[in-house]
Amino acid sequence: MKKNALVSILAILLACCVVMGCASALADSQKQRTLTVFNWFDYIDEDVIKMFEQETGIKVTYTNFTTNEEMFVKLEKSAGSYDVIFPSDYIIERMIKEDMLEELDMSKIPNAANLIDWCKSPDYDPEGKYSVAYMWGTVGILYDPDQVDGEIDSWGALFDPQYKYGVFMLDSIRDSFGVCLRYLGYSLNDHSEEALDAVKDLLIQQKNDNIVAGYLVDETKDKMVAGEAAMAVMWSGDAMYAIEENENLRYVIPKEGSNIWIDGMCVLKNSQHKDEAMEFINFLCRPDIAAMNQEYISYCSPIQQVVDGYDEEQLNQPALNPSAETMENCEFFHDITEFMELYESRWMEVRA
Amino acid sequence: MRKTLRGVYLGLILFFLYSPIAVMIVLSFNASRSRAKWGGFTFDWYVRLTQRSDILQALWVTLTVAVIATVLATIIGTGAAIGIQAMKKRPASLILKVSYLPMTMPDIVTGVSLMLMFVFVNVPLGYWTMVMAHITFDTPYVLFSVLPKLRQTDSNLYEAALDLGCTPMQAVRKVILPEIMPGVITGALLSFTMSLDDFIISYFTSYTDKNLSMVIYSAARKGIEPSIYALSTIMFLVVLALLIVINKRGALENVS
Amino acid sequence: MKRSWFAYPYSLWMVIFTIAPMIFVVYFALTDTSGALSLSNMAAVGQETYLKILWRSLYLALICTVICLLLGYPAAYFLASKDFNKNQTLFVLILLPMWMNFLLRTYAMMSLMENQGIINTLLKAMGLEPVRMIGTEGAVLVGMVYNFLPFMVLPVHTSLKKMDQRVIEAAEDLGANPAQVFRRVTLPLSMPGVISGVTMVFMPAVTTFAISRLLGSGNFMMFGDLIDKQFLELNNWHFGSSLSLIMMALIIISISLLNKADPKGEGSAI
Amino acid sequence: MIEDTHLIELKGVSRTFGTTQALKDINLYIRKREFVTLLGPSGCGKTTMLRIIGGFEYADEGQVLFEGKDIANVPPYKRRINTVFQKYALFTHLNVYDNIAFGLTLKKMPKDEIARRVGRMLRLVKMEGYEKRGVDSLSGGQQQRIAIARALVNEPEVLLLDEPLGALDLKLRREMQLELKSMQQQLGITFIYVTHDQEEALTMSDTVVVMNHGCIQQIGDPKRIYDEPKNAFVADFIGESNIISGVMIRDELCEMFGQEFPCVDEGFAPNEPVDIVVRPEDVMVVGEDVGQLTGEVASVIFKGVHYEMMIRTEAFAWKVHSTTMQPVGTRVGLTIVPFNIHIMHKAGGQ
Repeated sequence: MKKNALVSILAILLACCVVMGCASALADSQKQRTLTVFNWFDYIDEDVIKMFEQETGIKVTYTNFTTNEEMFVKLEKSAGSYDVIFPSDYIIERMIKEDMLEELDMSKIPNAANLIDWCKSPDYDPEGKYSVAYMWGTVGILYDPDQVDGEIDSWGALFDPQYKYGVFMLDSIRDSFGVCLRYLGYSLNDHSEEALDAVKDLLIQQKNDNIVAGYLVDETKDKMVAGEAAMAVMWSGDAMYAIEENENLRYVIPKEGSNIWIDGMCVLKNSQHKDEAMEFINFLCRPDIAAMNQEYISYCSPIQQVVDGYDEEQLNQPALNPSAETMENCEFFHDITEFMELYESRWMEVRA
Repeated sequence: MRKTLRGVYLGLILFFLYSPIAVMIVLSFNASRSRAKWGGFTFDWYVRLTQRSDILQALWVTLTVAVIATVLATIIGTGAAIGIQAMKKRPASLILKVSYLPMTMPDIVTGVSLMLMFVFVNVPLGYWTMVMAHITFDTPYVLFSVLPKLRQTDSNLYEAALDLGCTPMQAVRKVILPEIMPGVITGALLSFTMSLDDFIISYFTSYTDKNLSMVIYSAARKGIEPSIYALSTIMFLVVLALLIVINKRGALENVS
Repeated sequence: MKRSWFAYPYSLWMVIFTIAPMIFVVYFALTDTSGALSLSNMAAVGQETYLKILWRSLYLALICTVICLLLGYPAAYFLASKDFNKNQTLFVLILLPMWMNFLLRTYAMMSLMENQGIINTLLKAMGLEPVRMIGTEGAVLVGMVYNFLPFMVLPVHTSLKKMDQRVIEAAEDLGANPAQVFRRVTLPLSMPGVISGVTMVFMPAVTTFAISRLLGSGNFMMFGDLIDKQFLELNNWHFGSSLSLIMMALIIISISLLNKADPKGEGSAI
Repeated sequence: MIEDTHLIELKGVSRTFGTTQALKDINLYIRKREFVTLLGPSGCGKTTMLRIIGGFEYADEGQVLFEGKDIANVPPYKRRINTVFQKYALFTHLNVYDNIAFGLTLKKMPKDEIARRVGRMLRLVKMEGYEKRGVDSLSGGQQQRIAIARALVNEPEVLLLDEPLGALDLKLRREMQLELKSMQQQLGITFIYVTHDQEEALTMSDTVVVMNHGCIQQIGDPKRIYDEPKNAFVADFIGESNIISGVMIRDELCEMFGQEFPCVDEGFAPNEPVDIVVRPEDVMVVGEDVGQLTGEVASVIFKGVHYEMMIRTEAFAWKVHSTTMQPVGTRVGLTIVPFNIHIMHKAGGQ
């Protein structure tokens, strides 16, 4: 009897599969419009996706990545899987070079006109043909004033041995190297062996001095909120999020200068759903949607109407609205793929 | 006295194994987001769970992948066991040795090797590659749960069925299958559990579609959100239920 | 149609999804990006950086295995002894965590061990100094032991339970006191289970990834993390394959050694 | 031969497992150099009794005395008693030599002394040359011998054997029975032997203890047990018998099927209902007209030495052993001499 029951359970499960298979086949035959979005982890208000699906009837598969490098690998190795992607500036530069991106049909993205000016024609995509900015931000230090001496204004704090296990570094090659390069007075895009060796020594010294609490990416913001460490290298938006959760925390872009970046939205050349993709990009550029996203993920939106809506407190927040001179002191990453091996081998030495 | 000491020791081991789980269950009802203080009892995190589309989507992926993989693995694995039983010693032992591979290889190697192949033959890594990977690691579990049962049955059974006028398919369906059913069901349950639980192989063989484990991995990176505790609590109870069923069948110790 | 044909779909499946992928690993490991045969990636594994990571993995896995053995053997022994062998629930309880998603378990561990986590909160409440656990090697080790302990208990318990109780009585009868019975009879006879347990703990421990990241805060990269990084971050698939090949070789060597030690496969469980 | 000292004595021993009482108030003594067999169907408590003597079980009530001293608190490894286990319980991780030497190495005996004793044992059990073999590679009979050697090498006062021949085939079993008996006589130690095979018990023992349901039914030498079973259970269990419900009319006269039979038993109450046992070989087949009873041959089976016939009389089907065959359907007479009629109290008393 029991045996029969289990057999019938199996049979039911099998039947479910068949039905499911049919259903999906049916859906395909009805030309259900679909779209696969490949975005950073925790980088959109999920409600926005639901709204998009409701408004357009397009079924969105939403999937995410943690670093630009991971995204690039997955794009390259699983061609045809994705439609809309959200790469950062230097990766866009690389993808344009490698002819991976579809030229955008701006007539389908009228809302791109809402972009603030300096985001309309960034130097990685001077004519704005391949990408529309989604968010921008900076890299700085998020710190807990209770756990540090006075105010922090230099990258040097990251290497101060008094902060025992007090510093979270970013597990992201270019960000971690970039921070050090600026601290040592080099350009963010320097790839001379001399500069990179100096960075490597600095990072190894930092590790050996037991300053590093960990090399993490997304988890740092929560850890900072919980007071797990004195400071962390952090992207401005994550810092904003953390500050909203724990008002005590402060974000600073050190005086040595830092990285400013833009994450764009692009459509892949091998995408099967280009129209849907552009529709999605246009949707995200709608001021009300952009505001929702800005609210949710706390990064700086490049949409003019969103910026206009900032209140006093937001305007005074360096993570959201850095001063003009600070921005002047910041630099974009550029594509240096051919030199990445120099970075990687040194990074592995640091991490090993 | 001796029994008490031993009981205390086992108690400590259980404490070690369960205190994190207990903490998790308690925190899933904690109104405060902080894990260090109790903010009152709430079901909010469970409600929130039902609103998280990524988790619901992942749940759907996990369940369907597990079901499809289990059904196919059960069919393929049972057939394999029946076939191997009838083979000569050498080819049989060769197949068995190869079958041990996915069971003994570290998951990461299995995952990476499948990923390499899928990429090489240009298959987009998503739902269906995940299904195929799951079938691959599930099937040996079915095979090794069915084989012992098959060995217990009379080896002349199949011949007897043919002798009495069955076609080979009928012989398998009407005579052998009923005999080995307990093994087949055990294998299917094991497969299902393995599929539900898999992270590493899925992580490498699917880029676009994520199962629960992969979402948990992402979530763990983001930081601790009590709705994940709620999810853990539910999954713990599901596994508990599954395991009770498997254990009732006395399968845990028979699978070798 | 012969009965052995029923195994053909499976055989085909194994060729395509087990053997072929392994061949791809070997192929990638022995070629460079241009597709030409090259040993440079294999040779690169020998660099100090990677040996350091390999060594750390082996050493952490070894300590983890030893701790699991020391904690797990008595547990399995007590569970199989007359005192508790009637208690099936207890046994299931010890095994249950094995079937629970290891990420969830690790996640739970994480919330216990953070600086502001539960253990430290309790310590502070008792007026003691908080201890830094997360981000240390110790935390990674605790996480590994926590995850893999049931994998030791299960096979040891199985082999102890399979043991004929009369053999133990025979030893007592021949004049062995309890300690001698254990050392001269129980332990040697449970060796297959121990070996199987060591395999089931050591193998996944060497290749574990994610645990070191979640509990070690990324401070202690292990071999599994390294492979993950090569494939999904640094896009260096050939080198990643070389690392995987080394891993495969290590495993195959250990398995064949173990097969020698336990030719009948008596200790195998699950 | 057998000394008259009580080497082992059980006094009022009881043991209960859960709700089943395995042993009920057992009183028994075993003399030095005696070959005692505990005989009974499975579940009768004989193995439990052996295990209590060996120290693997304890008695809930009563005492076990060894040379007059209570050994309840002496663990098995300190008792001068060794056991040959049911399925031998050999150590599969050790070879033949190390199995036998196991007990001696524990006593930290010098190596050469161990070698000498093991060699002697191997000779005794006729297994010379097998020292280095793994025990798994031996046949059942060989394993049996090793198990005996492993126990005997420790020169115990008492050897306990728990159905040691159960797994062997009939021919080998017969051989081993004789060998065991001769070993026992040669070594002059006490054997306590558990079996459910009555033939084995009768062949080897000095004393047979018949047990059922945790109680001793009868203690005695084999001949006595066979010829004078104390009750219907013993009669039935030991050899084949015809058991008839009857009445003891007075001394030396009983009644079966309403017919009077002279017998030799005395001391029953007048008209006491009794069980009457007649062995099949004691029923004599005679001419139809001269027998005490008449019947018809219902079946005949050839048993090698004799024929076993079922002879149906009016009220009872008699089992009869005879060297001459009567064809089925023949009407015959049956006669039983008084000496071969065994009268027993109805079951219930001991």
